[in-house]
Amino acid sequence: MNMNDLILYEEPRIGVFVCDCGSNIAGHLDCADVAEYAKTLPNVVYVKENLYTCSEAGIVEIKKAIKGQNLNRVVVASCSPRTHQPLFSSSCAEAGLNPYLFEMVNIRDQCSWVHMGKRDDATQKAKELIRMGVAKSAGLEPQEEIESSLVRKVLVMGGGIAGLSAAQALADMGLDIMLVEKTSNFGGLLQQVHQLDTGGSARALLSKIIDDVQSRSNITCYTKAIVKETGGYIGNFEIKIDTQNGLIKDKVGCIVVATGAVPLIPKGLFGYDGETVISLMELEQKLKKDDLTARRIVFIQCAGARTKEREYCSRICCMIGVKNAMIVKEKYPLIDVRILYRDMQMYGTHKEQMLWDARGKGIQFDVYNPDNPPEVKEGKVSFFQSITGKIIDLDTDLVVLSTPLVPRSDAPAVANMMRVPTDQNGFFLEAHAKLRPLDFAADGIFVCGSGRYPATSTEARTQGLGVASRVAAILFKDKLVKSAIVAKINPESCVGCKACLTMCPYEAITYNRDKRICEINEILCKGCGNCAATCPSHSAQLCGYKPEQLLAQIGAA
Amino acid sequence: MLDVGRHPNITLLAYSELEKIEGEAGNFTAIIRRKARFVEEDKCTGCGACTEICPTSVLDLYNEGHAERKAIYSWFAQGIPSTHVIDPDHCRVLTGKKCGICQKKCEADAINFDQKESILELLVGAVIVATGYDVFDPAKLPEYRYTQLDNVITAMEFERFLSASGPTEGHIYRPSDRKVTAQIAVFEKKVKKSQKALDRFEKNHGQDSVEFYSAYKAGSLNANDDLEKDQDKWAKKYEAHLENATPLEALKEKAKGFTSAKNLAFIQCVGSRDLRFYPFCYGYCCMHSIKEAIIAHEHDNDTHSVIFGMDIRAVGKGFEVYKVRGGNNSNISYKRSRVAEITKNTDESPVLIYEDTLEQKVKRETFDLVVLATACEPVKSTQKIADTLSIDVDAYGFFKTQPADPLDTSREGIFVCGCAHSPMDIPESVAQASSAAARAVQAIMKKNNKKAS
Amino acid sequence: MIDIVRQKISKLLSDGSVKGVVALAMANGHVAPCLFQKEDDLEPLCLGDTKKPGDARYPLNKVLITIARQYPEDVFGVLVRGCDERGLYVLYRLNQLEPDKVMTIGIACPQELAKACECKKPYPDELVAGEKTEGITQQGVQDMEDMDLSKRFSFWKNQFSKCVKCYGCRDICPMCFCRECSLECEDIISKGELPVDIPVFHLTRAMHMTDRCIDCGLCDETCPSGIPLRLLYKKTSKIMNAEFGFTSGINKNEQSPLNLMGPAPEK
Amino acid sequence: MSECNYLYGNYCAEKRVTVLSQMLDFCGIEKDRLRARWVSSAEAPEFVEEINEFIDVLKPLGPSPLKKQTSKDVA
Repeated sequence: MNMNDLILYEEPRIGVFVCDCGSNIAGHLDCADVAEYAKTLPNVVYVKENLYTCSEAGIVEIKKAIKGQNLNRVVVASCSPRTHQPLFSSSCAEAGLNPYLFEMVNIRDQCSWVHMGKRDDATQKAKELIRMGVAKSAGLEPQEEIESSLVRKVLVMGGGIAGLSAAQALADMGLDIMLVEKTSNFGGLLQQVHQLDTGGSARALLSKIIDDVQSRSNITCYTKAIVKETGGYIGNFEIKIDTQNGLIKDKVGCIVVATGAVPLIPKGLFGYDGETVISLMELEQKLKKDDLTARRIVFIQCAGARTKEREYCSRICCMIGVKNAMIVKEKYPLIDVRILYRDMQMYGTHKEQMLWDARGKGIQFDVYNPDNPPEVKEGKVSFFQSITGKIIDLDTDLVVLSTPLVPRSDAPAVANMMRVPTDQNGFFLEAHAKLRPLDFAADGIFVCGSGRYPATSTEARTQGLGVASRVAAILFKDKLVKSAIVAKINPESCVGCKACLTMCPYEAITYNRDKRICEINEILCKGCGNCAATCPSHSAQLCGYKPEQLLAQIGAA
Repeated sequence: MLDVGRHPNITLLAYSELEKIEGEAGNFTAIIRRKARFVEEDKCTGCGACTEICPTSVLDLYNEGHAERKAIYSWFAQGIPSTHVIDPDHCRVLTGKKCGICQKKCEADAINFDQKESILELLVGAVIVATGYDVFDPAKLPEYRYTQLDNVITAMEFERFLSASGPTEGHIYRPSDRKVTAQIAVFEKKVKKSQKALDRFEKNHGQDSVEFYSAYKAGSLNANDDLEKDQDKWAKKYEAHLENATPLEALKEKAKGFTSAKNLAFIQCVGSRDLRFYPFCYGYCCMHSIKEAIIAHEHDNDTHSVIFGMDIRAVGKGFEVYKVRGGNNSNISYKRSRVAEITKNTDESPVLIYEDTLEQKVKRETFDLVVLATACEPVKSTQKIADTLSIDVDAYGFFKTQPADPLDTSREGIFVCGCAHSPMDIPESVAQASSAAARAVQAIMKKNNKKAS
Repeated sequence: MIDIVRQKISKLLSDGSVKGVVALAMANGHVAPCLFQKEDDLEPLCLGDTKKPGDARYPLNKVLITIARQYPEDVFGVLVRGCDERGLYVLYRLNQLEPDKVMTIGIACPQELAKACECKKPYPDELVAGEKTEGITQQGVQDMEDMDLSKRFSFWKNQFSKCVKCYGCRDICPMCFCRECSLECEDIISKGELPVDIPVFHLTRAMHMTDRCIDCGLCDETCPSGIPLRLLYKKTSKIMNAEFGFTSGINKNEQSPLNLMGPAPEK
Repeated sequence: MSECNYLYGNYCAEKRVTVLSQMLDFCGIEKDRLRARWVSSAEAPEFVEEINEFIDVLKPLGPSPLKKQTSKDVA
């Protein structure tokens, strides 16, 4: 029997730490009173109020108390476990206490914030929450973290600039890469682009990167190939790729989704006909072929973007519009170029400079109101010019519609296959908009490029490189270590009814034919507890959230 | 921040500067100057007892000067590392006076007034420059009268006002009002003191000061010997008392009308998109202003905000929806305009003069508080850092990179990310930081491979 | 009718398509479940009814589960009524019996019994003997719903307070196969106390039965205190039908909506 | 609804709550005493509003009828 199991037989010795959070908590409830109260709770042997429990000083206090007071359970009443649970539980571990014997009570969000201005109520509720937390903690059991092996190989889906950049960086780090492109050529959307906003030809940039990628011995390139199936889990994904040479099965440790996006074809917008009213991408082709006969060009920005059906700003079309307007103006100085826009989205240093330069080149900019959009009618664009309060008719022989990038039509299928979410616009949804922009919530799967959200070539390249370090942070480790908050099925009482199996959203449960019971893959399990809620006989239970632990908490309410 | 602080592979060297870098990619030697904190890092627990007891107060720059801190302090409460530092310009001991009270108080015995700066030599394979940005000083724009008008503040100051741990605990009190409140406190202290002196006279002579003084002035004082002796002193004290008490009453009267600021104006592109200062757009301030306006509205549902901008640049993921929602749910209006001038009216309220481009009219509009969305400028020491590292600076004053290698500076093995690269928002910074890390690993592995072969 | 059944069983046993048949036997004046394994030993076979239709029924499926667990490779026959067959479908669904290891000998219930049960489908899909009779509409639940709230409350309070916690309802139930039972979980149901927690005890069981109860009525017949348990579970079935269009055991291959991810199916 | 961190958990809960509330009603307990709403951790104001609304519903219903009659619960 190891130390951890011994704890189960010991009388609980609970330490409670009440955090003032400066004035965030103490300003709205009486922390000293709460701490006094905590002392009266069963099994509580030590209580301390801290100014900031999460500060180094606070952590030192916890560690000292675990050792000095021989604590075998720790409860911290402070802020949100989402931000601070890992810190506190790992601090417990550092002091020799199993991290799963830690319980957190949120008296900031749930007391001081929601009962602001009602000091007595907030204090009372904090006491009750702590009583519940203490009751639950007494029943907590030590858990061992789960380890598994790692395959040092990466699948990169999509051979555009983002995917190529990711593959390049990963190859430099010594990992094996499978780069899968659906079409016959690498390069993605950038292949259709004539010149880059930063100058230089898109083709030149692309071929440099593609040549490099294709010359690497540790990158295996597949064109005209589609990832058919992905199974398994972080460190051990099992994949099937449909290639020109038949089906390939392999194992990879991580997956990078760089499947990109496509420009909206503006059917039904502003009289789009592909000839006198064209899209930006079609203009790129015309410029590439040097086949521009128009004398007067009007660009209309936000064609199909920032509307009811497509609420987002596509980030890059203002820049592409201005870039092309400038190329037109440089090549054919006599062409009259106007840009009708809602907000010129030329963020950053270089793009704003383009806007200054474009004005300098004689390109005219006019604001239009989305409630009163420009009208395109046979050789004429009319719009309401708010600065003069007049309707202006522009003679024009070419209208260019700046359309947004939209998710690829097969994005939902990819999302479905990988079991990763998309946002309301159909772009892949990252784990956290600000703090984890390149990660999916599912472990071991990452996203970069325009499949995530429209990005310039530079941004897509940056993201591709960024993903490489996210992958490296996983695959450079010796093994995978995962939280022990997973479900377990008691093989003694399981009757193999498979109810849990159908309920598991992560496909972490399988049926063992020989033993006639259901079993859980702990690496795939995310600890959602669906199985535990479904199991008719309490055989499936979530570690740290067992019925007796939760009921003790409820009982103390 | 905590994760970084606790990561076994990360050594934090706060309060340190890079002096010199030698060698080449994969094999740099960095000379780092560790400044003297006068607090021993391995002893300090960050408990803050020293700060509590320190007698010297200094304006707190973390709170944009709207609050005070002590001469021994940590930059902000949850900072990492939590090791405190002594401000050598203000500490009594370090400026040659007598004190040392923190040293006596510190249980960890961490205070060391004799600490000297030290030099550290580090072998590194790659360098990532993430030195961030400075905030533009809007006082350079004469037309917005920043610093002359109390109720014109920067977005960063407003951010501190909105913070529950900030100088106003999240309430949006106007700086002009706070000034008055502070004055009241000063007068009250004085008045309390002089009242005490008057009380003594009143008790001794059984007479009210007002009565006494009017009789004294009128020369109708019915004085006995005792009073005769005291009367001049008493009168003088009373006059001194009035000098404070009269303005105190007036200020108190004025303060009765104070409420929190409910009518807010946000002015975009202050110092940016402006050829006098910075031509570029720094990309995040439209969203920042919208966020502040939404939070202000959350704090007080009566708040109304107007955001004055040339374009509202909501280019990031989910930003446009956020902007529209701000307009619909948080009482925010967006006005396409560049504000020409700010003046004030009698109650210190700022008055904006601008052309409403939709109505083609010049308007004057009064607000409770104006927030300037100030530009992000390259850090002042950019050139110095560039010289130390021998890397180039671009036309805008940020570290130079190439579009095809967006993280690489002009020197191999040195990378840049975040606002040191160019102005950008949080998601972009985070993504870029990951990329810079990848580039650094690439550089080191490349070097190792070469060595091996 | 019994002769047809006997013939059928005899045939199954003689051609070796089953290892044995779970049915009922009459011995010493009592009806009891019996595993028939020899074709010439079918004399005591009976269909259960002695004095009136439905007065001697047993959860033969439950017996079958026990046997099948012991002999997972063998095929067994079982005598089924409409409700028993529904029960089998649910047990297939919940992986307690394997369809290809079970052969049914289906008999239809007489109209009288169907009426007493308010049975929706008093005959099995695979009928060997007897005449199909009409399903009966469920009036009991409706009558209960028509009462006002406080009446319902006092009705059930009185009923539940009669409970002696004998667990008979669970033990007889052919749908109860768990090795550990929530009704014995001390954190939910306090031990050794009467009356049982009202309504926790019976509602806990009802919630566990929602997508399983096949309305055989054995619980009702078994309850020594005469609590109308069947009425309670009939209500769960009615909700499942109204909300999700699901009737437990009616379709052989239908999954319970409670065991499917995602939103409730469109009605 | 489709924003559950664990993908489908809330749908499953919703289905069970549907059944339970009707069963409570069948047993003579007001179904308004049970309420399930989905509020994310980022929606504090919505949560407060929900709880206040729930309180407004509960108050007129009075104490639980079970409480009155089972002395055990009161103690």
